[in-house]
Amino acid sequence: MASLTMVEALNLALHQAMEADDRVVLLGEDVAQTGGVFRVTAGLLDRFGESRIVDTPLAEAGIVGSAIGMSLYGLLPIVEIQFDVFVYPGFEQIVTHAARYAWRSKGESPASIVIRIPYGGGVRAPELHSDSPEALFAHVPGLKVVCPTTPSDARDMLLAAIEDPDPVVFMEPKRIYRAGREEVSEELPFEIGNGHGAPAELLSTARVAREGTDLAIITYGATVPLSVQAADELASDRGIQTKVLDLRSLYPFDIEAICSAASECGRVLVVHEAPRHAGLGAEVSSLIHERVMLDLHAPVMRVTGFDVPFPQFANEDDYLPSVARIKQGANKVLDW
Amino acid sequence: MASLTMVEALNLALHQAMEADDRVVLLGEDVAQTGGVFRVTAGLLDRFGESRIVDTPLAEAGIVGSAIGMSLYGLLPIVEIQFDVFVYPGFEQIVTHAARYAWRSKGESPASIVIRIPYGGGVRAPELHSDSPEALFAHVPGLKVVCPTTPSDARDMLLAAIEDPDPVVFMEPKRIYRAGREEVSEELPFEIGNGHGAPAELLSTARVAREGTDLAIITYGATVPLSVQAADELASDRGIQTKVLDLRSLYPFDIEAICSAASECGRVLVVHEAPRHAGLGAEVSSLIHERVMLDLHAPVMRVTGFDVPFPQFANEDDYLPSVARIKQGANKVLDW
Amino acid sequence: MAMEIIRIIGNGSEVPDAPVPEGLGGKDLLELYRWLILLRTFDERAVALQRQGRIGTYAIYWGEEGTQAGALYACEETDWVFPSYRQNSIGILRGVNPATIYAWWRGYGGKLGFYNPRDHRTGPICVPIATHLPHAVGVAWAAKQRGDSVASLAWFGDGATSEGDFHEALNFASVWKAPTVFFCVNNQWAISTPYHKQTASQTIAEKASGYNMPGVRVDGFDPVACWKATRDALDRARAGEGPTLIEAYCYRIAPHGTADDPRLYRDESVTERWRPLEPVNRMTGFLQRLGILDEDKEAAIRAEAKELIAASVKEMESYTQPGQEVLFDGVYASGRPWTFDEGLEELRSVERAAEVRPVGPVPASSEQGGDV
Amino acid sequence: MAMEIIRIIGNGSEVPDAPVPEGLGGKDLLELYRWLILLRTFDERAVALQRQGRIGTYAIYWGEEGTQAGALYACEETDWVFPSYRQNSIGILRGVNPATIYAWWRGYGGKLGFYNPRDHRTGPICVPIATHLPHAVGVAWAAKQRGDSVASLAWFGDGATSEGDFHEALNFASVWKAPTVFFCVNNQWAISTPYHKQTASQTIAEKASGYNMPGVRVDGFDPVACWKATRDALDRARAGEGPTLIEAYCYRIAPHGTADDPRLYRDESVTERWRPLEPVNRMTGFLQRLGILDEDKEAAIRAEAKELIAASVKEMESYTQPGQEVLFDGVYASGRPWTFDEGLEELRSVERAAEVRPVGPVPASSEQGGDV
Ligand SMILES: Cc1ncc(C[n+]2csc(CCOP(=O)(O)OP(=O)(O)O)c2C)c(N)n1
Ligand SMILES: Cc1ncc(C[n+]2csc(CCOP(=O)(O)OP(=O)(O)O)c2C)c(N)n1
Ligand SMILES: [Mg+2]
Ligand SMILES: [Mg+2]
Repeated sequence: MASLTMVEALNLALHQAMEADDRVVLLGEDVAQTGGVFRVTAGLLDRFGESRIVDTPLAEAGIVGSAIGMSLYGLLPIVEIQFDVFVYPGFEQIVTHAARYAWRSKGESPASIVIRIPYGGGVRAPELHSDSPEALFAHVPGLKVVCPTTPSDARDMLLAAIEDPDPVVFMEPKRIYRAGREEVSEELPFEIGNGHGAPAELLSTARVAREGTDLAIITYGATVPLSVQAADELASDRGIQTKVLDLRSLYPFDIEAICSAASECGRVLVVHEAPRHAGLGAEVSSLIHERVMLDLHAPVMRVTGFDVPFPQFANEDDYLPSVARIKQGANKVLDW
Repeated sequence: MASLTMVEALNLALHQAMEADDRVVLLGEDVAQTGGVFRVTAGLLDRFGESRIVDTPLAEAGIVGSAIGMSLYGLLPIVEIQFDVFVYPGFEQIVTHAARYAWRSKGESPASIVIRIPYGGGVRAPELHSDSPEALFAHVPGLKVVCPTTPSDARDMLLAAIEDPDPVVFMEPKRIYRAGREEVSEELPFEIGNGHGAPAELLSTARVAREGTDLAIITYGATVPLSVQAADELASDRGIQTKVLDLRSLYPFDIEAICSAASECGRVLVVHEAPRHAGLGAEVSSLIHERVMLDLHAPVMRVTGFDVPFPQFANEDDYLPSVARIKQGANKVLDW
Repeated sequence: MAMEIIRIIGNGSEVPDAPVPEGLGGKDLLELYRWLILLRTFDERAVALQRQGRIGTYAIYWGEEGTQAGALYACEETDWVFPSYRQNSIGILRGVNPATIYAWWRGYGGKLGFYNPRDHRTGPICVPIATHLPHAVGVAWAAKQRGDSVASLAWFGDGATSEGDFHEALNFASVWKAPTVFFCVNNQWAISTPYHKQTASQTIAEKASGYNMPGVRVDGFDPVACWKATRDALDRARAGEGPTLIEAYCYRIAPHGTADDPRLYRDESVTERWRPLEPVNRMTGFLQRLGILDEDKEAAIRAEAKELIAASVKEMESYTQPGQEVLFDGVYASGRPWTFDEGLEELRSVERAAEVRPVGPVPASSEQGGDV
Repeated sequence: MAMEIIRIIGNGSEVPDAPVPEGLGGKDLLELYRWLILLRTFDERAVALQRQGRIGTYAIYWGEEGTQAGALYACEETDWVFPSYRQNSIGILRGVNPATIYAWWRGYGGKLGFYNPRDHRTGPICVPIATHLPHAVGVAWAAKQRGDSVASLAWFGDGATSEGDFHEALNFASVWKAPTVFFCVNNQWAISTPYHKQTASQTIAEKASGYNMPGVRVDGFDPVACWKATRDALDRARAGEGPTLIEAYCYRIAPHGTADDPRLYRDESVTERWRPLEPVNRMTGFLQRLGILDEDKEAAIRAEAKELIAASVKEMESYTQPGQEVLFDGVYASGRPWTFDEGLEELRSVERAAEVRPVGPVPASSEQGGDV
């Protein structure tokens, strides 16, 4: 056990995966020599050498596309996208190829790649370094999209994503990167490279971040800790017990966890940082209404980013769902 | 008045816009000499010459990106994307530039471009010629996303999109291209090039495609006529009066039309061809529940494409929402 | 920049044949010929099937068989190749059942219309232009990383050189010295767009210079020259010297696809001037002059191909339309998410429209949006 | 491929100065000098502001002033220029208020942090690498289409040449013979990635050949040479001969940005060998040798720049953090959708966290993800 930040936990996972399975390779901009602009890949070059970790030319379609080729040949490539939106030049490769190679080959030659994307706001970064594009990927069939929120989850889910035969878009909320530490076991969560893949639940189940029965806040990524804080304040403010569900998997959703949280609490608030229109909150909301509307005492409501470009950073706190906005949303649902 | 298919109506709009305003230019793959693979741009080269309509090199980022530059200089470029998914190599230009130029210039230098995208299935086309990517654009702040369903709307909305100072993603359901004719007025729906822009309602309001009070089907694009047919059958099958709302604008939504249809009918089915997860149906559903849940007699339900790659075309009818599936969905909502 | 065009096969009169390149014996030449005939037979039959409404829109490659068979014959079996839609049937020279390719064009998916690239070291038929080039680079990098003497090759058109992915792939390959051959079939047209609207460079081959990579030009209607250029490039690749860009200069004699009408955009009398240069006749004459091929042998090869293709068509037509579950098959290698079960349930609960729908004849006009 | 590097300014000893290029009078040289000093002053002050936590992460251009001022001085006022983040303050030479640029780096949007590109024929600061190049091509095409004698110029780095957009832009420009100058600042680094991992070509300039476009190399630390190369390219462009690729060869003396620590990836003693070549001292010596500049004049120019920049900083610091409504300002030129009204209402109904939050000093380490 070691007390790790999310960055350190991801780094641990990469070390462990590369150690355990020599098919694992890593490529991206500035990942090798400096260990990545966020230092997630630090130390890997010294340990595994240039044939396993590659500083690529500056071209995201080339990076994702060549990773797909490597995977076809039998490697297990991990791609690092430097910041959220810089994935867009590689979007075509992800949507028309990574997402479709399995289907196009009768399920026999999936693009077994992991695309790591540090994303989201709250780090006082210049334009186009703070976006939340996860819904774009979750809408594309053939991808798995996941997002860890704690250091332990980051470690275990990254290992599972690497081991998973399907392409996984791995969203890393950069606001959480160094926000806190957690004890992370150094033991592997499952046996790597034995051909059995990772336990399915690591990439498909939600996590209860806080227990409660009066209200469910369903969220993921950097708004999970904020929602927990809001829940704590709701408890002391007005004695409300709020369950916080950390989705973890953005496609597929953990439909049982979502519906049972909704049924149990009868009141649901969905929170995310991405813009609202056609965001993942809409999907959560629709699913709940479709399935368990009769268990609800109020409509599912949403607190999200606005339908505007992510602002210049001096105003990012206005854009980002805050504890105050989450509480206001919760109160609306509670008092409906 | 002339009886026109949607392709002809679009062609008429392009002729009229280029005639009325010499800032309008058109660029894309195979648009000039052959008039486009769908012949939407036929005749324009003869009429307006190579300095107004350009067969570009085969590169979508280059096409969208140079259109943005042209617009900065004061032109009004229209881009034709040859088929749905071929927009992805230009995705980065659309998301980080077209959508943000206005915002980035205090609203003073918007990217005044129209991106025409023939999209959707039902035309027995090979892989990657049948997709419905509209939700990806609708989720991106700074764009307007519209989709006409009738020849008249196609004509009027394209003129409005060209005239609108903001970037408009103009989705053209190719299944409707030649599916039927309609009388289209040759008179301009508004005065072009007078600096006042197009009447806002042309790009922001829904259209009632069929009146009814028992059930509302909310949809857009190629599923509109199918929904109307389903509605007709519901009337004769079981005497149900179904309103069909054609959204037309996919961002922003016509929230009043959506909510009043929901309130009036109390029962709502949302239909679209795109995959379900984080599709636009989810947004419609969430908005209705959030706002008028008390007026509902049943949860809003969805009939959509599945969360799979658009199938090879021999099975596309299995993928596409059919009249039978729409009716089944409607019956579920009605009998809930 | 003037660049020599590699050509082996003459025209039987003024232009003499060059010597047969080393490494290509009589048996090889005949096998290569067999491949050409097989590709030609497949293609002509496909066009007929489309006209009869038995398959959908089809991308014709008539005339480009030499760029395909010649290049492939230069590859080792362990090398990987990546076709675009234009080389759609290349897999049949590597063990893919031709019926599978016909089924693909008939709109069948799943086990009927797809093959497993790994079984044949042949990429899937690539539809989005130039996007398969980075895949070839990735395979080559991986092979090199594993210490395998394996190279990769990707075919693409003149139009493809305009896409960013072309550039990124060439750049990655040259920086990585990846054993890749970029094989550009410059047929001078991208649908209706002529070469001079596609690029300002006089040749495609000279585009290699920006990557410090050799670029060579070869007569794309000469299968032996295509073999030679590819073999040299592969030798270089395997020797660790990195990638090569090959430009196979030819002409798109056929329409872009069965839904395309070239009269809308080009002078078809020019096309007719190129037609006699097509590779099958050229190769037939060449082999005859070499004394390797006589009429009987030729007839036997043609008959064999005809039979094989006829059997494949029959097989394809014996397939029944895949069931609804094919929508959900193989989307994920790791298993099916719950959304798939619900989707299938929804599908099964309504009556299916029609058991098998004929594709329906598609008129030979670009009005139907017949690009691929 | 060996290619000559255009250089005008010598080193004051063994390397002699070349004659001042035609078209550049004494007044011009002094004005160019003023521009260099202004850029330098802006940059040095920006770094200081960042260290003090008064602006956020900042992309330093120390040493690259010649590539900016030299190229811009060659432009007519009606030409359009497109900067990347590295040329972030280029607009101040075209009438943009320096306070606006500082405010941008402070994280201010709306009217405080943005300028209108049309007012200054200067593109917005472009963050995604190479993506502004097609915009320059579009402007050039449009100008040509309108019959205006207007050209465009875009700056970008060596790393940018790897992106597909670089390729597509050069290809479009050459096919269209668009009056565009592609100005590549080859500072040999893209964050931590050295030139040889970026491309296999010996020079950036030779990449032009694939587009049938001239490529020239110029000493990027020599502002006069940058002027000369750009002026020649613009003359060509305006004469209807199409685009040019210029490679300004230099070295990134500063870290990539204020959050970057180059010691993690390069030998900083090499950097120190390049430092003396930086353009401001070079130009000072050059003008002194020409007898155009004396110490008083230099001091006056520096003082003027200092004053201007100090005033701008003061102005920037007089700005108050934009209100919440700035989120919704100018997103659409045509008006605000209803979603914005609801958003603002939601925002206004909760207490705002803090009136003005200091940016907070950012440690000089790449640990904070300090790329731009
Ligand atoms: C990314 C992308 N954009 C557009 C298309 C539509 N399209 C199909 S084939 C084609 C022309 C291709 O020309 P070329 O590369 O020369 O190959 P050829 O067809 O001549 O073999 C176009 C534009 C596509 N398939 N993919
Ligand atoms: C599309 C995209 N990918 C990645 C980045 C992150 N990034 C910012 S600067 C940079 C290096 C750029 O190097 P170069 O083009 O040489 O310009 P320089 O910084 O040297 O001026 C990278 C990778 C980005 N801004 N945009
Ligand atoms: Mg071609
Ligand atoms: Mg650089």
